[in-house]
Amino acid sequence: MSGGGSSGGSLRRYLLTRVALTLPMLLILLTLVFLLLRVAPGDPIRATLGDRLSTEEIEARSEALGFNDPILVQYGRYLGGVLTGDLGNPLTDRRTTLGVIADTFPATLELTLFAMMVAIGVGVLVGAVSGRLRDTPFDVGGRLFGVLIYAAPIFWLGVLAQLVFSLRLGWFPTGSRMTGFDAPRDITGLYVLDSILTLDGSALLASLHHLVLPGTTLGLVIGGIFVRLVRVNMLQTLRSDYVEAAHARGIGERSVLFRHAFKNALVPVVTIIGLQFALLLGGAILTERVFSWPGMGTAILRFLEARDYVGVQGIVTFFALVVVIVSLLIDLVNGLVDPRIRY
Amino acid sequence: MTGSRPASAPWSDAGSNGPLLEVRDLHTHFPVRTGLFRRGGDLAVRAVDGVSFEVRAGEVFGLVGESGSGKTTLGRSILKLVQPTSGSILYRGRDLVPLSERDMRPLRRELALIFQDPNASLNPAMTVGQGVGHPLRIHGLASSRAEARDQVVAMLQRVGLEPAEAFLDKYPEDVSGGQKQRVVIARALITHPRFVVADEPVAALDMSVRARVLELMLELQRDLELTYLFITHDLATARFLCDRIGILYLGNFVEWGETDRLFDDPQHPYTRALLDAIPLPDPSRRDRDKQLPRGEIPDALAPPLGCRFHPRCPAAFAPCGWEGRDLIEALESRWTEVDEDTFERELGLVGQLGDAEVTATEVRFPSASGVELARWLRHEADQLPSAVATAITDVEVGAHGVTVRFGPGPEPALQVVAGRPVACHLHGVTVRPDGDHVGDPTAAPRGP
Amino acid sequence: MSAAAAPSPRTSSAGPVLSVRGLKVGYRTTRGPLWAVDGIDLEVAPGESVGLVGESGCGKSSLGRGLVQLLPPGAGVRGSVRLADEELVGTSSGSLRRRRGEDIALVFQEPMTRLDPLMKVSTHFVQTIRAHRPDVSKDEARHLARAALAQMGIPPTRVDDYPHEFSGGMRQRIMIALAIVLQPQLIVADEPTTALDVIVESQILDILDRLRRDERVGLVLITHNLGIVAETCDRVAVMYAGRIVEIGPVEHIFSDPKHPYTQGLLASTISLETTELHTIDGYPPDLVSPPTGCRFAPRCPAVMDHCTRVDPTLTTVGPLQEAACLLYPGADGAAVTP
Amino acid sequence: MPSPLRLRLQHAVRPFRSASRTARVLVTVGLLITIVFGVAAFLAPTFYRYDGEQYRVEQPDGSFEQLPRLAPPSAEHPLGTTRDRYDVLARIIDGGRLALAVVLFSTLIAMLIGVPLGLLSGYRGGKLDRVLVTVMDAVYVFPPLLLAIIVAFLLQAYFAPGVPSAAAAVGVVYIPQYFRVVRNHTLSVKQEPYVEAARSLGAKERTVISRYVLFNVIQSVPVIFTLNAADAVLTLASLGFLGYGVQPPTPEWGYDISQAIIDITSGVWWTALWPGVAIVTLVTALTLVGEGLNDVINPLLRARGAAGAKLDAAADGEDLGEPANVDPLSPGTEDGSGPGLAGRGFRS
Repeated sequence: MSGGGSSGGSLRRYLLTRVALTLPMLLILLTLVFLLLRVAPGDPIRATLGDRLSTEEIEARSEALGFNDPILVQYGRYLGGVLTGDLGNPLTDRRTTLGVIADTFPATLELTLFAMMVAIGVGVLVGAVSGRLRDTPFDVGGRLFGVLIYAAPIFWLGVLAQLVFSLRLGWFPTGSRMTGFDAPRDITGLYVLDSILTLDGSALLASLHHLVLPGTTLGLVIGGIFVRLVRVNMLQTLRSDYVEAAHARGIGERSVLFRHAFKNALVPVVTIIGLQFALLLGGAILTERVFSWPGMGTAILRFLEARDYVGVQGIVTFFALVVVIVSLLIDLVNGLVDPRIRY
Repeated sequence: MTGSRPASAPWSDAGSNGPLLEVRDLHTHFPVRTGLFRRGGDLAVRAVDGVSFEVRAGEVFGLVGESGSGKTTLGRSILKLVQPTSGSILYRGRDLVPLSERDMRPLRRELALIFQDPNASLNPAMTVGQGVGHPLRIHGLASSRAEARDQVVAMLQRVGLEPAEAFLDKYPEDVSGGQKQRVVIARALITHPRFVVADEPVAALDMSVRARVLELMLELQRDLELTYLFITHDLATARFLCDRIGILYLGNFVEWGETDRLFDDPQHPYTRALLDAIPLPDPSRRDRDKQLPRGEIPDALAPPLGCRFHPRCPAAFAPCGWEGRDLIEALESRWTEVDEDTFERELGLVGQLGDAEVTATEVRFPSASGVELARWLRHEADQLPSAVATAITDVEVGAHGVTVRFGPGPEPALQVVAGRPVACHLHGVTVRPDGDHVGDPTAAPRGP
Repeated sequence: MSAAAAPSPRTSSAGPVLSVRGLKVGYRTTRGPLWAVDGIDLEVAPGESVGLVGESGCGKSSLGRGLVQLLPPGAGVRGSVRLADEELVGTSSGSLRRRRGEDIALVFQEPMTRLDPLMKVSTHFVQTIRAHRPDVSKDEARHLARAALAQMGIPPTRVDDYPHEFSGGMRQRIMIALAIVLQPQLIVADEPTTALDVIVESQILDILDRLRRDERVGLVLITHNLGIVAETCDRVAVMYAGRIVEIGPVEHIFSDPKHPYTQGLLASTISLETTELHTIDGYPPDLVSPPTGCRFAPRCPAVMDHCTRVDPTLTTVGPLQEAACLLYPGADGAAVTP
Repeated sequence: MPSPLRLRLQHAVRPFRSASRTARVLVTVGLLITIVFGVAAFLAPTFYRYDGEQYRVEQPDGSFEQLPRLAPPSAEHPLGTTRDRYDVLARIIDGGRLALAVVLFSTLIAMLIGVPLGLLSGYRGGKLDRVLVTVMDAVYVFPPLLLAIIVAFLLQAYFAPGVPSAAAAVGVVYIPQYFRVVRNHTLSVKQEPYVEAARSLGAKERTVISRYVLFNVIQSVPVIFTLNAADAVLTLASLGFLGYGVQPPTPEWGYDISQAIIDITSGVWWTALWPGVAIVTLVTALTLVGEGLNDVINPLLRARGAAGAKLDAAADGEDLGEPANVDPLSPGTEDGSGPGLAGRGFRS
């Protein structure tokens, strides 16, 4: 009725505003990446290949790749490249940066998605129950789990997991994704999804078999953060005035818990999950290193090792894009969930 | 008469007590950002919108209004804690509005502010002694620590905190609410100000403590020759305390004058409504006739045009400023009172209210069932709960639904009624020169 | 228009809807137990409005919450609260849940935060109604919601709006609509208008008054504003330090208060007729270790020697009027011939 | 008559005294463990016979005897030795010293930049605020570990890897966190009547900020400090694990774990296990302090009715509303611009 039309309009406006607000942030991030990885090292060719090529060769390649142009021109070219999907050509890889990303991103995405599911499952469940059963043994255990798992370095947990579950018990492989022979037909690059799409049962099992150990390690650690977060939010909403009012109306305990407390507690958590995605990507770098997972983390570490500034810049730019898009998506989800922020 | 500039208005009396403070046509607007694309424009919360009055030396002037009336912003504007948008504030003949913060600073010795919530107006990181003594340091009023201490002790005793020494090293969280308000008063008065703005100084206190703090304030006023601007929503306290009172509504005075005369014979329907609404501690008068206004104070971001009180006013009539949204609101309000069949029938006539195109001077119902709605509006609209129907000048049935138009409604200027300024068309239609009008104000019908 | 979920003829028996006997509500503190409500008897008849007044800290809000048994974890309750002859104290949380909203409703002080911000107003109603009457369909529940809201002056066109789209006064109307949608026998209103402006306050009090007259709902109105009590209540109970010190019909107490505390309270009220300020000296006592004898004795202008030794009990001091003060015979607990 | 300093100190520790027992236990236990680490790290040379970079022992005759390779834990080497003949316990002790030093410097760097900027941005508002917030947010949403790696990587081109460059790389990550918390807290303190009161008294902006705003904002800094310190231990270890920490063979827990991966396959567990245990213990200790302090400073999280002292003051429920205390550390209390610090999880 009268209210409906206006709130729909304001939702649209919120979305537009949100998208518009993202642009300056993206620009700043890209500029930072450019300044750090293009301006700071001086001549990237010399930095990367200085000990392998002669001065003339370096000069020629610098000229050819435009590194001798004024910095503003290079900046413009960089931004233009990002707009057109050209993230440059690494100096130490025959593929384009985009090619490298296309080859490695699905692996990272599969790992992080699996980890996110573990994290949400563990974190939200333990956190919510801990918050509800405040100061009971379960709560103490939940908090302790949250703190301890948070305090454990991912790579160390990974190493221990390998020791126990791969070497001692032999349940899972120590690392890497499954080999090309078993891989399902490539559709999305996510092996689990592809196996399901192609109804390839053995590939599904094999891909899960490889994914479980790294994914759970990463997921548990992020889940430890969620436990603390969900618990605190649950405590706050359980003490809120509207929860008390719902009790006063004789709403059932379960209904109060799920319809009021849990739902409201999740609103900030949704935002935070978006931010955790950045952490997840960071954690993925470590996880990939431990489990030899052929993802973007491995790729960027390889470029870093080779001091390939162009390659690093390309992949970091991609990270920045992903992070900004995820935070935008989370904002939009929040706008849908919470009617108050649609102004 | 049509409105004239308040400065030359006939009621501004230059009596024996010359004004200590003169406020002329003061505006304080807060621009609003409504999202990224529609920044500013002229959209603003007009918290104070053309207020003029003066405060005589030694009097208590009351600013009374509901929350959202702009009374707090007016008090802050006068002390330049909020920068006014335009107008002037003459304090002892000197205009404060153009002064920079740096030039204001020495003057702040003479201008004090007492807050509503004593719990929040004391710095939790300072002891009572430090807090009360801080103004002395700021203005360099004590030559030594010991002298400052003596002054603080004397002031604490003056406000009834005894033994004063026991309070010096306490933190605000250690003293009770009533005591805290005394500390706030002591801090405000330690520089010996002349003019004190007291913003709801007792609203947060318990009844029994309230009287004690008010007593103290009156006593201090007499002894220290203070002039108060007393901001409150409580008419009973205002009546007891104030010499003169101004009633604010959405940033404007609706009426102001001598307290007793204003209370005994209110001339503006809003003043009357406020007085009616006060619960009296006298059961024998519980069934007295109350004329309560509808609804609540509207959003100051888009105040009603014409007289700002007209949508709620029990006595409103044609020239009060009826506009499109009033008709929508009247329909909604009517539908809470009628039975379901009537509601369904009339909703059928009007169509979804969300579809209506509403402007200041007209409403178009595109989905209305044309002729029947027009007939209903012409003959039965007087059943609507407000007097909006009296301002309808034209109902047109066209291919694109029914269009309803409204007659002119000027914003009333202050005019002298019963010896004091009142802004209400009931006493003769007036036009505020810079007001918000519906249509052409000069064409407004006269008289009720 | 009535918001009745089902035509439930009210029992017209003369018995009170609420009967409180020896109610105590206490909290644990680091210094020992604090009995915020310390032995209170109270009865409310159908359609009767009883005002509870006192300074802050006197226990009136704790009493209100004790009536609904909605207290923070760890709070202790003793005594008896009978709602239509059924005991509330010590009953299972399940049966308490069924009584709340259905038979007894609580209207809170601060309406702005009492509605779930993520939930449409209509959903609040549907949820409340179906929590108690699972067989009512969603459509029926929405219908009832509309009716209850219309009764409170909220346009039916706005039932699907979210709480933040309403003003404070509207939200309090919604809270009251939520409280009455199941036609409870008793409403406990805890400072329902403190956060509102005087005109809106008057509107809300009008609504409460109409409810108890038209629907015969019992009303316990907790307030610190004596004006509100005088305007809307039949009887008034004056509380001090966890106890009722005087109770009786509003007309009698306002015209002839017997207890010195009531007298002080009335005198310190500022009304339009006030020409002189009066105060009650001192502060309410610390309830962890209350003074012996009469708790008001340290502040009482009429204090006598034995006031600090003998604990006064409520005694009849006028028609239907009782006061707990040793100025009056019988208050020392000795049997008095009627 | 107590001295002003003592008064202020007493005032400062008061929330701690009135805090819940859990909070006090958390802070105490955490502090104790941290102190044990600190004492062990700095006094180790006086009581432990090996040094972290020592692979041989000088014999009385002046010759050197090498330490055993991959020796399991024994009385001689309580936590065993590594592939490079280092004593694991000695490396853990020395790694602790390094961790504490880096963590201290990095959080100090972040604090010294983040706090003043946040204060200024929050108090002044306007364009400066908008620009700073956007820049800080941009850094904030970026994967923190990646940021630290890039900074460490760039610094490596110019400086030898050591405590200063590691501290810089780790510190950069936390600047936005201080900034956000302090800015948001400043924004809410700015709204407090006592700040307006200071202005109405004629105080200069400098006085208002230093005496009225800073004093009240500063109380959230210890919480961020300890929580960031905990996180910084992890970031440093991660950098070390990836080879961007300090120069090998300087003992560093993360680097040591990376060196121990090969040992795993041959069934050697002690080289990987113990550095990790050290990290977990120190991070847990610092987290406990942070969480405890958070409970102390931010009473919003105390349960209704659980803290008797509070109900005491509000026995009647009229005051059951909480004190208007801002909660910079829990999510959802800001202006909708994003979550608070806890949301960050302090994790790389």
